[in-house]
Amino acid sequence: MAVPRALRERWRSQSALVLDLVLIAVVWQVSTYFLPPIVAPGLSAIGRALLDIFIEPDLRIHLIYTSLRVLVSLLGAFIIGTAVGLMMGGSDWFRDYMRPLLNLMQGIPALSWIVFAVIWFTEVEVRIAFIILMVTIPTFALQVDSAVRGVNLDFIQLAQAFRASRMQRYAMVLLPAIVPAIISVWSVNLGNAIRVAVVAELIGATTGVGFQLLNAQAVLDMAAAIAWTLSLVLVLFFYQGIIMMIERRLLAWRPKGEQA
Amino acid sequence: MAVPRALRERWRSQSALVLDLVLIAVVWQVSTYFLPPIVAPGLSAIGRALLDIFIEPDLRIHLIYTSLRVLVSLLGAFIIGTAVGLMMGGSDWFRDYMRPLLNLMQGIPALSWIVFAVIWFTEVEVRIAFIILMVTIPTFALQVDSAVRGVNLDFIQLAQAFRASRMQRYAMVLLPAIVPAIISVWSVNLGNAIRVAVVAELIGATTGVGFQLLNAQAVLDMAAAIAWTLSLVLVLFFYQGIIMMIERRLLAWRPKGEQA
Amino acid sequence: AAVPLVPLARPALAQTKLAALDIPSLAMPSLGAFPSPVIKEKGFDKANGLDVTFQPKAAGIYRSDFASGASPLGGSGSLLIDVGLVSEKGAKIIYLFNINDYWGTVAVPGASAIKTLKDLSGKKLAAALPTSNYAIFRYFAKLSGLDLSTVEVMNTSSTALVPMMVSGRVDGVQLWEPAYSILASKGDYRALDFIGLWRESNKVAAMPYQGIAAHEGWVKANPQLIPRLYAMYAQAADFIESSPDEAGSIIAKASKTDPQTMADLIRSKRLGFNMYWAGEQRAATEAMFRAALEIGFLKDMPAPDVLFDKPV
Amino acid sequence: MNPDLPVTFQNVSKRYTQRDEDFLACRNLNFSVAEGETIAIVGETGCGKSTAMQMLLGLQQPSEGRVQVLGCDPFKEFDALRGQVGIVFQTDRLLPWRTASQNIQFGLQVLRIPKARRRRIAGEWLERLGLSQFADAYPHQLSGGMRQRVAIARTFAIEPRVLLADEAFSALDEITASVIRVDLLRLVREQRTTTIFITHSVPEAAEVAERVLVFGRPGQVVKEVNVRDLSSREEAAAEIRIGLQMARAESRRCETSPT
Amino acid sequence: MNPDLPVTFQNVSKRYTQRDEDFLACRNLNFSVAEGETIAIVGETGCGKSTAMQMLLGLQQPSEGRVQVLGCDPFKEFDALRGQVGIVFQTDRLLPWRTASQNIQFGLQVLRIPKARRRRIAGEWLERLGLSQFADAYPHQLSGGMRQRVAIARTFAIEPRVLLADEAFSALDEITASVIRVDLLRLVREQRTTTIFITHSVPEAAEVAERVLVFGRPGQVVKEVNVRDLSSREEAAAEIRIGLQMARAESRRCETSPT
Ligand SMILES: Nc1ncnc2c1ncn2[C@@H]1O[C@H](COP(=O)(O)OP(=O)(O)OP(=O)(O)O)[C@@H](O)[C@H]1O
Ligand SMILES: Nc1ncnc2c1ncn2[C@@H]1O[C@H](COP(=O)(O)OP(=O)(O)OP(=O)(O)O)[C@@H](O)[C@H]1O
Ligand SMILES: [Mg+2]
Ligand SMILES: [Mg+2]
Repeated sequence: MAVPRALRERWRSQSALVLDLVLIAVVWQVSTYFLPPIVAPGLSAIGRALLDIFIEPDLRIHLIYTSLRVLVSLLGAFIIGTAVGLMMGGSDWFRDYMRPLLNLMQGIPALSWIVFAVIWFTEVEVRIAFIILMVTIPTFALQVDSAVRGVNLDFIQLAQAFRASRMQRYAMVLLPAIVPAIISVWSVNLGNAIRVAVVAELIGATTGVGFQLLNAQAVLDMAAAIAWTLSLVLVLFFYQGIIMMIERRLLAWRPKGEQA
Repeated sequence: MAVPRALRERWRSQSALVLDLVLIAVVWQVSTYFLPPIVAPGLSAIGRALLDIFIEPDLRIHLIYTSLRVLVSLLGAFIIGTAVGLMMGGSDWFRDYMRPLLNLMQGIPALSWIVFAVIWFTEVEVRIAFIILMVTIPTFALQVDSAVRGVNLDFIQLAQAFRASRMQRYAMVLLPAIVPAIISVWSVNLGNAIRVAVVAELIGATTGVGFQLLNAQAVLDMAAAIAWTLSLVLVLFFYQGIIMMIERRLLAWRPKGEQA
Repeated sequence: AAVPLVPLARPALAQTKLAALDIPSLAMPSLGAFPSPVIKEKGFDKANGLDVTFQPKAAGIYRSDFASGASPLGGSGSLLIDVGLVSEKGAKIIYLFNINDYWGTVAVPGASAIKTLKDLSGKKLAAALPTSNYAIFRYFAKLSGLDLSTVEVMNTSSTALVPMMVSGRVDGVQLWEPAYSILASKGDYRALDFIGLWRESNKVAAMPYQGIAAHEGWVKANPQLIPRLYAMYAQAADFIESSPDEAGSIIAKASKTDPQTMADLIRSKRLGFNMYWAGEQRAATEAMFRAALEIGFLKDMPAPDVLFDKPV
Repeated sequence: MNPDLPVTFQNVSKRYTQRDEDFLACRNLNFSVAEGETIAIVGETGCGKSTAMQMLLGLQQPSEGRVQVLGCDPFKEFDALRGQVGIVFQTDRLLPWRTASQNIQFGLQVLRIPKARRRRIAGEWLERLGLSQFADAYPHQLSGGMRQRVAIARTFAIEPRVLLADEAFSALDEITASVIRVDLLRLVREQRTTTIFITHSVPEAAEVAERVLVFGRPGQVVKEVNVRDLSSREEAAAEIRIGLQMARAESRRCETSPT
Repeated sequence: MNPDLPVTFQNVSKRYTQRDEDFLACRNLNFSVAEGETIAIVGETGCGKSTAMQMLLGLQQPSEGRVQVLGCDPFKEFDALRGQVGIVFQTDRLLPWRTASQNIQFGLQVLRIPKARRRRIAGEWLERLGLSQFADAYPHQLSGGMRQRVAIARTFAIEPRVLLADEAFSALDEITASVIRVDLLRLVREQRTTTIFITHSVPEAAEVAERVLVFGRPGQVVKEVNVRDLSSREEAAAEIRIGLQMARAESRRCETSPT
């Protein structure tokens, strides 16, 4: 029967997650016995701080801010990056001009983007979005480009043989063919975006997890610092869950490999 | 004739790079007229500072340190990440356990890794390597996993039909099949590694571009700050060039698509 | 005060073996890092029977390493954070002696209409919120009757403070040294003066801010080193104050800044060099702790024994 | 040659680059197909049959000479032939993310046929080819032969004026192949579709075509067999075999004969 | 059934899951092949021929029943058959990153044959199949037929004791196919290789096999034609055709007949 099987798989991966978390918690708790309590607070202190983040509206708002910043910027980066990547995949000429620019962007650390953001923009949210965009667009664009170039030539010729217009070629062949690559670059960039959002939030923002995290570190409140970090991990899990749902839906056509 | 064609292509991409750089320089120079000179130094000041980095042994050493840190850590992350990714691709069970851990690692910002690095390690170089590894391993592992799952089942069955051992299956089918994915994740991770190396170098290291960059920013020497940033971009270009050389070599078998 | 320079090699000490010592400190161009290059350049460590290796660290790392005891001695110890906060968390930290008193300001453009802290109301202020310098500034804001909730405060990483001001994104910036001097050397900016309020309301002259702190274990284990450390820093502080040009160029070289700016900064006294044993200024120290309690930076009054008394 | 004919090849040559060396796939290829005519092209493997079709489709540009399809240059006037030319490839080329029914609708979607009509047409084709119960199966769930049938339906669904079939039946079992072949020929004749079959089966060529072109290597017409002028299919097959032997003997450049 | 025979299928059934529904690909399949015997399996498209071969190869596990190859269970004792069983698939499955020569060496490499010997064997096979000048060409630079020949060489190069050919010749032109077929049959007989041809070409089955199994749908033996007992190939072909008609008539579950 099919339903139990799908259920069984989902159950297995859920229980794996729980087991992972338990494992990490145990390792942490054990390590606290060997480390001074100032830098390695116990699980209960961390747990309390984490709970606070979710129940106190004053704290929760920071998490919401950061989540939204990540989401909106990432969607923007996705649209821009995918468009650029598709164009690069479609034209050697464009690719030659874009690749160095994207590589250049990749080489610039967030520390430097921060200064440029301050110089060029006044609006806090714009600055944060700018920094996240600068860091995540190259990844989207380069991966999409490489995926487009990996699409089976047979399928492209098929579309050409049927005289599909350029738009149709993209919509009916290229985009569906690169969906797996797009999904995997989303998971990569999600991490990137969260990481850089935290740094970006150090300029101008008095909201957001980045600010709270730095604050907690500055006043040596390690339990809070770890709790804020975990709250980011939870945000990532949440988004990752959405990505996996979309993956299950869009990649349902993939044959299930029996073994590799 | 083939040689002129290859040469022509290389020439075109070289000239594109030069044109890109000229374009950026012009845009920058123009923008300096609208910004106070303290924050937007002219091209000549930046050029002089950049030259200094390469000719003064005292400064050059920082660039060399950072480059080596990035290279060594990235190689380590590649080996670990690829091994984990291959195992994930080969076993649903292992994948279920690793994916949450890798996602968790992705959600932890460098700011927090720094704290953990400080708690767990005392050696500066170890701390830096640890942070770079934590940020780049998940990307390698997740991408390799997704690439392995995308390998044509026909080829895997072929290897099975010939009764290739597990090792042979990896060496003769899976690894060659995922080379394109590996190359593209290298280019992504190169940027990640450089970015995070700069942050990691703020902890305890008095060598490295990260330290110099922060210093230059702190004393408001914007020309130097930009020059250090550019030096990182050059490091990235250098490594990217090596990756492209390897790509040309390993992917020579790919048909050249005429248009997408 | 022109203190006579100590001869570089005192015969009595030169014969005994130098005591090797690692001193973590904040990295240049931070205030706590100013004496380091001078000590090494002029050999003040060797002159006191010490062979010091300074370990510059970023603030976050410096704090964690010190708090966890990974480094038992702190060469840029902040009274409020490294002593007050860490003690609050149960570690036994001793503030040995003070080196610099507090100095902080709000810099505004020369032509700005802002003359006093109260004028900041309704304006945009850039500041590095998670620093002790800003924490103490909050106390001054309160003293001068400025309600910070009426100010649009923008948290800014310390490296972006000056770009924020220079590119005209804010009306003022909360700063310390040497950032302020560098800013002032590159444009027309002036500092709002509010430090005087301290003396008026607390009736104490000193305003302890940062110096040398250590874990209790280290203090117990190394009583003989503490006076030598004090002497070493005292000589460095004297040298810096008495020879601003020479000290300025040493510091400038170490921090890649302009020697003239550094020399001017030393002459301006804004570095606040003020050396005393922690126990010698209990009233001032307690006033500082009280201020921190008032603004909610500390939750409890640290025990009196966190302050080290002058060894006899 | 008459430029009004739906398909004409005039002195067409095609060079590929293989490992930095030139490789001649077609040399001086000349032929044409009349309106509503059904021809077959036979030739040994690697002789350039598929290459000729690629040029006919406008997917490759001739290195020399001129190709005309329905009065257009298929490479340069690419869009002019939309919906006019159909092809069934040697391999199925089903899009793995589309079900059988969605794959059949591919060409109709390119022509912007409304969804409901598209579905109906695909349903009809699935039924005609005995695949109704596999409408929602993905390609990897179908056997090789079933996949090829879906590919055939995909092309016929757009009712092209010129139809190419590049070894379209080689993956089908004999009975299914002949049933589909008959079905297809009926359709082709009803609608007077100009049709080119590429095949390596001599009986198939003799059965389906009014005229058979035997290709030599590199791609060129070595012999033309006019099936209508001959008394029987068997005679045509014999003629074609003679042509293939000639081509084999002539092909000097490539040493293909097994030792 | 005699368990000493190199290949035996005993009451084998195989179920797939298609869109969350069970699909029966083989039902109660029984047959065996004797040492050195050459048999052919024919059957209409989708009847489970390839599925039976996947079970024989140990790539799929039977849902019920038992498959034995050279005394082993091919699924459970997977490694025991290394170098013993060879297959030519329906599609070429050439690794795109290997040249023709390197693709031929694939199986030899699995068996850890030294490099020099591997090269020599590949060279011999390239020559035998008339592909010497394409030794260093990548698959995408070869025509469909040339690719299939490389795939054939890859399998024969390991000289297996049991050989499967799943429509191995369907992509070849008639002449090349018959030349290779003759060559292959010679080899198979010389070395007394136990061979199973899967084909949809009735003449091919009649020509190559000593015994022909006609498969019905879902996979089962509907008729067995013993070619040696009959007077001529033509008679064998006629018998096979009768079997196919029977199978067609019987297959109720799937409505495959074109309307
Ligand atoms: N993209 C390409 N690049 C280089 N050479 C090619 C390319 N495509 C085909 N060739 C070469 O051109 C020749 C003709 O190939 P083509 O595919 O047209 O043959 P074919 O007649 O269709 O053969 P088959 O019957 O086996 O399909 C072959 O020798 C092949 O190696
Ligand atoms: N992996 C799979 N999952 C689900 N169904 C499958 C799978 N593989 C094959 N089938 C189904 O099993 C049946 C038999 O397929 P098989 O490939 O064995 O046929 P075949 O006899 O080889 O046909 P052909 O002559 O067309 O190659 C088909 O109906 C097909 O839809
Ligand atoms: Mg072909
Ligand atoms: Mg099959």
